[in-house]
Amino acid sequence: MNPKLIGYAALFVGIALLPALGAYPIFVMKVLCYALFACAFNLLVGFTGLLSFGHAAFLGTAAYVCGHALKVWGLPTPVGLVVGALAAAGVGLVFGLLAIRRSGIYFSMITLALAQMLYFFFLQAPFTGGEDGLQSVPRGSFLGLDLSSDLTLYYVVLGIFIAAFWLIYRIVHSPFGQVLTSIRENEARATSLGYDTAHFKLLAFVLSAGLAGLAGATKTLTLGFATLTDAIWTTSGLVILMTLVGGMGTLVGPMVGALVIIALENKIGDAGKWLADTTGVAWFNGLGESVSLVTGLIFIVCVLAFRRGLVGEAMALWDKRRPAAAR
Amino acid sequence: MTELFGIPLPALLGQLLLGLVNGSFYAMLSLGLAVIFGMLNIINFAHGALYMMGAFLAWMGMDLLGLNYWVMLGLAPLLVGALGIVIERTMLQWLYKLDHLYGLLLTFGITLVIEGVFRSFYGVSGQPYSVPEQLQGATNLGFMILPNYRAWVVVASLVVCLAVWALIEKTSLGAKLRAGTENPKLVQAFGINVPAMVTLTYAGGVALAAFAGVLAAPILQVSALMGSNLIIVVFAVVVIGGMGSILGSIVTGLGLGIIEGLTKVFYPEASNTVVFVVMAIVLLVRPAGLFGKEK
Amino acid sequence: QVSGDVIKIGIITDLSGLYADIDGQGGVEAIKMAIADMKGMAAGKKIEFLFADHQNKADVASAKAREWMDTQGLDLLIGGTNSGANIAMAKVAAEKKRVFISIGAASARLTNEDCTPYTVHYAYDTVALANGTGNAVVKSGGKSWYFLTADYAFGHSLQADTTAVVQKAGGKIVGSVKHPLSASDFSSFLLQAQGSGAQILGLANAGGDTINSIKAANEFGITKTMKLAGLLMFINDVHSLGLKATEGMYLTDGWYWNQNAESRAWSRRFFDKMKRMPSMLQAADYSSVTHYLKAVEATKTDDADKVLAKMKATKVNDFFAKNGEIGPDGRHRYDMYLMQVKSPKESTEPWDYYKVVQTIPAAEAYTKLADSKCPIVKK
Amino acid sequence: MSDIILETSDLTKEFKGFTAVDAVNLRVQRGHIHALLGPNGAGKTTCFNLLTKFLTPTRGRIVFAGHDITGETSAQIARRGVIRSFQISAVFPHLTVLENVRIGLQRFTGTSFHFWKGLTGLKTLDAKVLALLELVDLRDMAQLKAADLPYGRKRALEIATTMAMEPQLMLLDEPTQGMGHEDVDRVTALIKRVAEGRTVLMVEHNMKVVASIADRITVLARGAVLAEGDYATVSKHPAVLEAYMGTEATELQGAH
Amino acid sequence: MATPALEIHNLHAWYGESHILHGINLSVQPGQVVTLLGRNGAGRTTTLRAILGLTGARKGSIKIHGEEAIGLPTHRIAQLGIGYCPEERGIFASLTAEENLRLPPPLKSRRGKVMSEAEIYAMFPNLAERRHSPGTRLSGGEQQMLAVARILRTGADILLLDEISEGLAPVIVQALARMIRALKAQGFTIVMVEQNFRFAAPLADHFVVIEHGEVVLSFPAAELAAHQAQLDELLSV
Ligand SMILES: Nc1ncnc2c1ncn2[C@@H]1O[C@H](COP(=O)(O)OP(=O)(O)OP(=O)(O)O)[C@@H](O)[C@H]1O
Ligand SMILES: Nc1ncnc2c1ncn2[C@@H]1O[C@H](COP(=O)(O)OP(=O)(O)OP(=O)(O)O)[C@@H](O)[C@H]1O
Ligand SMILES: [Mg+2]
Ligand SMILES: [Mg+2]
Repeated sequence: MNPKLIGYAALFVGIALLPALGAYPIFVMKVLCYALFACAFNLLVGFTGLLSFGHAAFLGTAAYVCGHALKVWGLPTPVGLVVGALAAAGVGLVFGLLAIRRSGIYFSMITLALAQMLYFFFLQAPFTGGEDGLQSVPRGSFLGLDLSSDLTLYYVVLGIFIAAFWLIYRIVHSPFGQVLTSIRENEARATSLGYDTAHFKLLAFVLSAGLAGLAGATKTLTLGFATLTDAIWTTSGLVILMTLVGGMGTLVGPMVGALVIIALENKIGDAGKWLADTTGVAWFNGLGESVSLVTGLIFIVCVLAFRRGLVGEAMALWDKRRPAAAR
Repeated sequence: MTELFGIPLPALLGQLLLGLVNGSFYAMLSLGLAVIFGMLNIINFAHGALYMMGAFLAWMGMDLLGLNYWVMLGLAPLLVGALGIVIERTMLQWLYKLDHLYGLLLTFGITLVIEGVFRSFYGVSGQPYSVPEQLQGATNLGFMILPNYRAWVVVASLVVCLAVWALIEKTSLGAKLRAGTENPKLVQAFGINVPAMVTLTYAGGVALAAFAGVLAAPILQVSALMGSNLIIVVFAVVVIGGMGSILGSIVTGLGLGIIEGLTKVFYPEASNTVVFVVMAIVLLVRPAGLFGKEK
Repeated sequence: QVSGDVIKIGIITDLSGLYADIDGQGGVEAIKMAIADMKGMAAGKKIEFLFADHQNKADVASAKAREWMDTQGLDLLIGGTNSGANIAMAKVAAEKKRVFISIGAASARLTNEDCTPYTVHYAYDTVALANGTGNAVVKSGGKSWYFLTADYAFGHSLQADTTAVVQKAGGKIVGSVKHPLSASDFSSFLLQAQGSGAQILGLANAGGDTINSIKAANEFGITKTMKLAGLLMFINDVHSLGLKATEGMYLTDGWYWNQNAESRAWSRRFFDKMKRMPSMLQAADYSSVTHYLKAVEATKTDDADKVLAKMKATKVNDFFAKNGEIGPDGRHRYDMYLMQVKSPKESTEPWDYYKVVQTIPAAEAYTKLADSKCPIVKK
Repeated sequence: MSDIILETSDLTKEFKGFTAVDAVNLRVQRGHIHALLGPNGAGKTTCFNLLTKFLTPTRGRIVFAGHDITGETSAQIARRGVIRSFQISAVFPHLTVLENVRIGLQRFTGTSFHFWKGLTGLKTLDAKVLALLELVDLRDMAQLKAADLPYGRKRALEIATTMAMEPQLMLLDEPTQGMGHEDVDRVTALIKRVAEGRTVLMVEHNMKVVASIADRITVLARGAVLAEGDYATVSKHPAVLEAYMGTEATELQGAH
Repeated sequence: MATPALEIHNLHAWYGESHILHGINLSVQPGQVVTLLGRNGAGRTTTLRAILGLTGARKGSIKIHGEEAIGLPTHRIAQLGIGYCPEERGIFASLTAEENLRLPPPLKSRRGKVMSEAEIYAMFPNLAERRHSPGTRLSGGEQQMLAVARILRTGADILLLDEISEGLAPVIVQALARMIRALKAQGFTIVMVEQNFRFAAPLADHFVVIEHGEVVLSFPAAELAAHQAQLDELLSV
């Protein structure tokens, strides 16, 4: 078997064991949702070179649609998730049709503009509950499993994540993925070989949107609500950061990035307190209110020193050492 | 009374004029952004934070040193420009050859740090700063009463915008700057001190932001977060105008101010969103923005 | 019986964003003061304290709340600012059966549609603000109103609540304009308001938006023809605008540091730590935690149901509230005050900004129990 | 005479008032190696871009194998069997040499949109790819990244990829530019070999190459056709001598 | 003997970790035309780039009109009187042809002749016609002309020309040959890298053959016949 696959399998078994090792399941689930979001985003940017600045629109759409489907329509949980993801893919199709022929920064900007318009819609539409959000979405049950237990939900979410990750892996290593790579490397050449590059990019865009939607729907299920935060542009920025911090164009990078960023958001206060307690420097206590400051410093360091992202840098190090050893 | 779409004409004129005032802010800020992007190939996300710093410096000058508005209007851009030199020398200079993304990310990080520092010292609710004495009061234009200070803002920013435009489009300095972004080594091989030029360009661009910040201090809340709302709009202006196009950012800035002003009358809820609608339409029709050159 | 042999209190609030000044670090400090004043003990057990920044994201808030309850055995959760975050936290607390006291949320939903047996809404809400300012202003002659409203749920409910109050008091609404959150400039909206010919401009917005509206209103001379009524203003907003810009404005507040000797004494202690005077929310942080701890002390347990029953049975009597009562819907009903901002001449010291014009009795300030949309209230 | 595979009529491209290609009527006969010559800036590359729709003609019609392709997209034209190379080498740098060629072949399998399939299906193409690589002496380098190839080998790889598409008409833009002598000779021989059974339209400055393999030559100058004919005719054409080859043409040819 | 215009002693240069130049020695007298010959990848371009400090690390000595240049930043080296025409032409896309032409500022040490724009356009009429189009919209050949043209008006007296005849039509190549003769007559010092030996042969005063980053042969034009055999062996397969 492929050693890479063994690696992934080990990784997922590790994640499956986390709750038993004392990790807090809801936190890990949240990381998984964002990790999936980042992986979906990375599918687009890392493998087609299209940098979307509007991916929150897909996360948000699916979050609201899934939440509404479960809470108001009372659909079964799996159906709600699928409906959410499909809605996101549909929005992705519309965005894609409009944006796909633009390139570089203009592509980013048009996706941003469309996402902002959708955000405005969410803000105005009554079913989203404005800034208070769509609250108390029921978890229901998944194929007979009662999801009210955090642990059950944990394994369902992990299952969804693994399935989605497998799909992404498949896409990257498929005939379609090959064409995508060639488009990223040299679009004119790919065209001259007879590929309608716009169609390929569109499909990649829709797939990425759908998977981002799946992440959003799963997140709604996990946390029990959807809010405007899911759809706002800073969330689109967040996923870019996750991908970059972890390593763009690597499969595992976005997962690591999501972990780092979410942990930063949730745990920095605790870290500060721990530092203050162990070092006796009271200043660290203030770290909790300086999340953005610390995040800012991390980005600066990342850009200046770890440009390929954590995973990207690690892989580069590995590559550098291996041939030396082989020689 | 003459009406247009149910709004009395004079009132509409008044709204247009107000739109122009806001537009001149957009123009000046997006101008700095466009200069920096055009010359350094960096999307300077920190522009909003440096604008905020300009406003804050004005307040600090008043509060700590008793320096008045006019002194700070000159001093704040210099100080922020100096900070710009430090930022460029220590960080940005390593990024020119990379994808735009990295510049964006780094300057985003810088934004978070600057805002974080100001917030932890001064909180978020803002500092009082009043209109300088010479410009207090308002002038009755017949169709509306225009505060003198707003009139001054329009004049000052238009003059600055035109001066910068002329400097870049009409002098050989501009040509050197543009060439420098494409192939700095070669330009340097022609005997031009590119690194110094680039540093000064960045300093100049952010000084413009600080200038706008001082202009804004008397009319907007001087607070640590005042730049973060603006940056994305200004950024959109630059894109609509055509990335790096100086003229484009000036014209779009003013135009957008007016469109936004009209939106505030006809569909006020959407006045923060209209910029994105305009951006989407423009990019669909003209892929490289209004004044951008297609590749 | 105290779970885990320790009383755990946590606050989740905005420590870094838009609302960080009105609660934020100051709120954290206020709770520390409350704990210190109990000598760090209640019912013979140690009190521990946690705080976290929700960055105005409901998901961060609820995830943190859930985590604290699951892994730290949190007994009392204090919700700082941001209604969305508070509603999300309230759901978690109800699910986990822990006491949740919301301090900074404006939304009256917390004790209506979204009420739970475990939620206490301790400070103001939009209904109280509307009742206070709306009534008082109409009574003092401000009959015709125009609203400048933030296009957000809290803005809408503030406007709706105020409208009801104004109309009931015999005033009328001439018009309104909704502006997006964090609008770039308010002059255009203000001009529209001025064109309406209304006497009163009701500012149904908050924070930076309110500040920028007032700045522009002064600049355009609108304050000469209309009176401004800030529907959701905190002392920090007045501080950042300066008295010159705000002089004469009416606003409703649940508490003012300079209202009496007791509040002054506490506030001076707070000032020594934070270098600014406390807002209503920060005082409420102290008061609510103290009220909770006293109930624990009295019941000798940290069991949420028992403590809550005790809290609801005991009146709040301290420097923050007199004869305050927590109803079955979770609403803490206490007297609110209509304030008027002093002129620079009247102000005798820094932060001396308000004069109390009128006391709005608890019974009138809030949604009447009979009108509550809270399903757990037996009618 | 009868078998014209490509015919343009009145083909014109204007850039903001500047006419880069001016009413060109080009007729390429099936089976020929047809060379497009002309001074720098004559519009040769632009012509290629028009033929493959990388640029949209301002005026004129393009007929390929009896079909009017003027309105089709680049990809459609490519699928008709018109495959081009680029003046500046165009490979997929981070793919291996093998993958570079396979990308082309993959199109025929009809699986290119199959994102749910693995790569095993494509492995069946490898034998064919290796045979093609053999032809251009790249077989040993099949597993190298294209970026790591020397320049001349990259051009060879490009030709191999083009050939993999079984084109009816190959458009080669300066295939020998920037190569050393050995590579030039190799590539010339290669073109001659692959041209059997198909048609080649090529731009080339190296007169030695042109003289040795071109069946027919069209000379462009300032966007318009200046002369047409075989090498002997064209090289003596006075206008061509003046505009392109210059008076020292005989001295310079073969100097490369 | 006068101070050489350019004197290189034991020059080493690296691109990253790869060591490309292994001790080049070269001396060019004012007014001389020197041609660097060699196979593809021998290091001729690198030599020119190393003079200007455009490579990675470098070591040794480069004296320009007697002044040591090895430690100077690129723009200071250029100011000593160097005009560089790179192999890849280096035309700026965001500048029009005319702006490209006007880009290099007059050097401080203006030893060489300063050509006026009119003279330049007379020499390259194509450029006059296309002066307002963006630089990279010019055809390959036009770009090459522009790249040469723009260093003729700065007052640089040492011209480093990298494969200027590459990809050009024969007429243009002939025009370039005439131009180089004219420049030489006007006293310019020229270092050319050429693949096209026929082009270079009649122009050069001195030939230098580089192989694997070292000078393997160096002789004046007068001895060309004597070295022909050796040359053939070094340059062809
Ligand atoms: N940027 C670079 N990074 C690493 N190696 C390089 C770089 N540029 C050139 N080289 C290597 O340096 C060596 C010398 O290259 P150089 O360009 O000087 O050769 P040349 O003699 O000018 O040949 P050519 O005919 O190809 O122009 C070659 O082996 C080349 O691969
Ligand atoms: N996109 C464009 N916009 C404007 N002008 C262009 C564009 N593309 C090419 N041109 C101009 O059209 C003319 C023809 O260019 P083209 O590249 O076709 O020449 P060429 O014959 O291939 O020359 P070379 O042999 O030098 O490559 C040139 O003058 C060039 O400047
Ligand atoms: Mg060409
Ligand atoms: Mg070379």
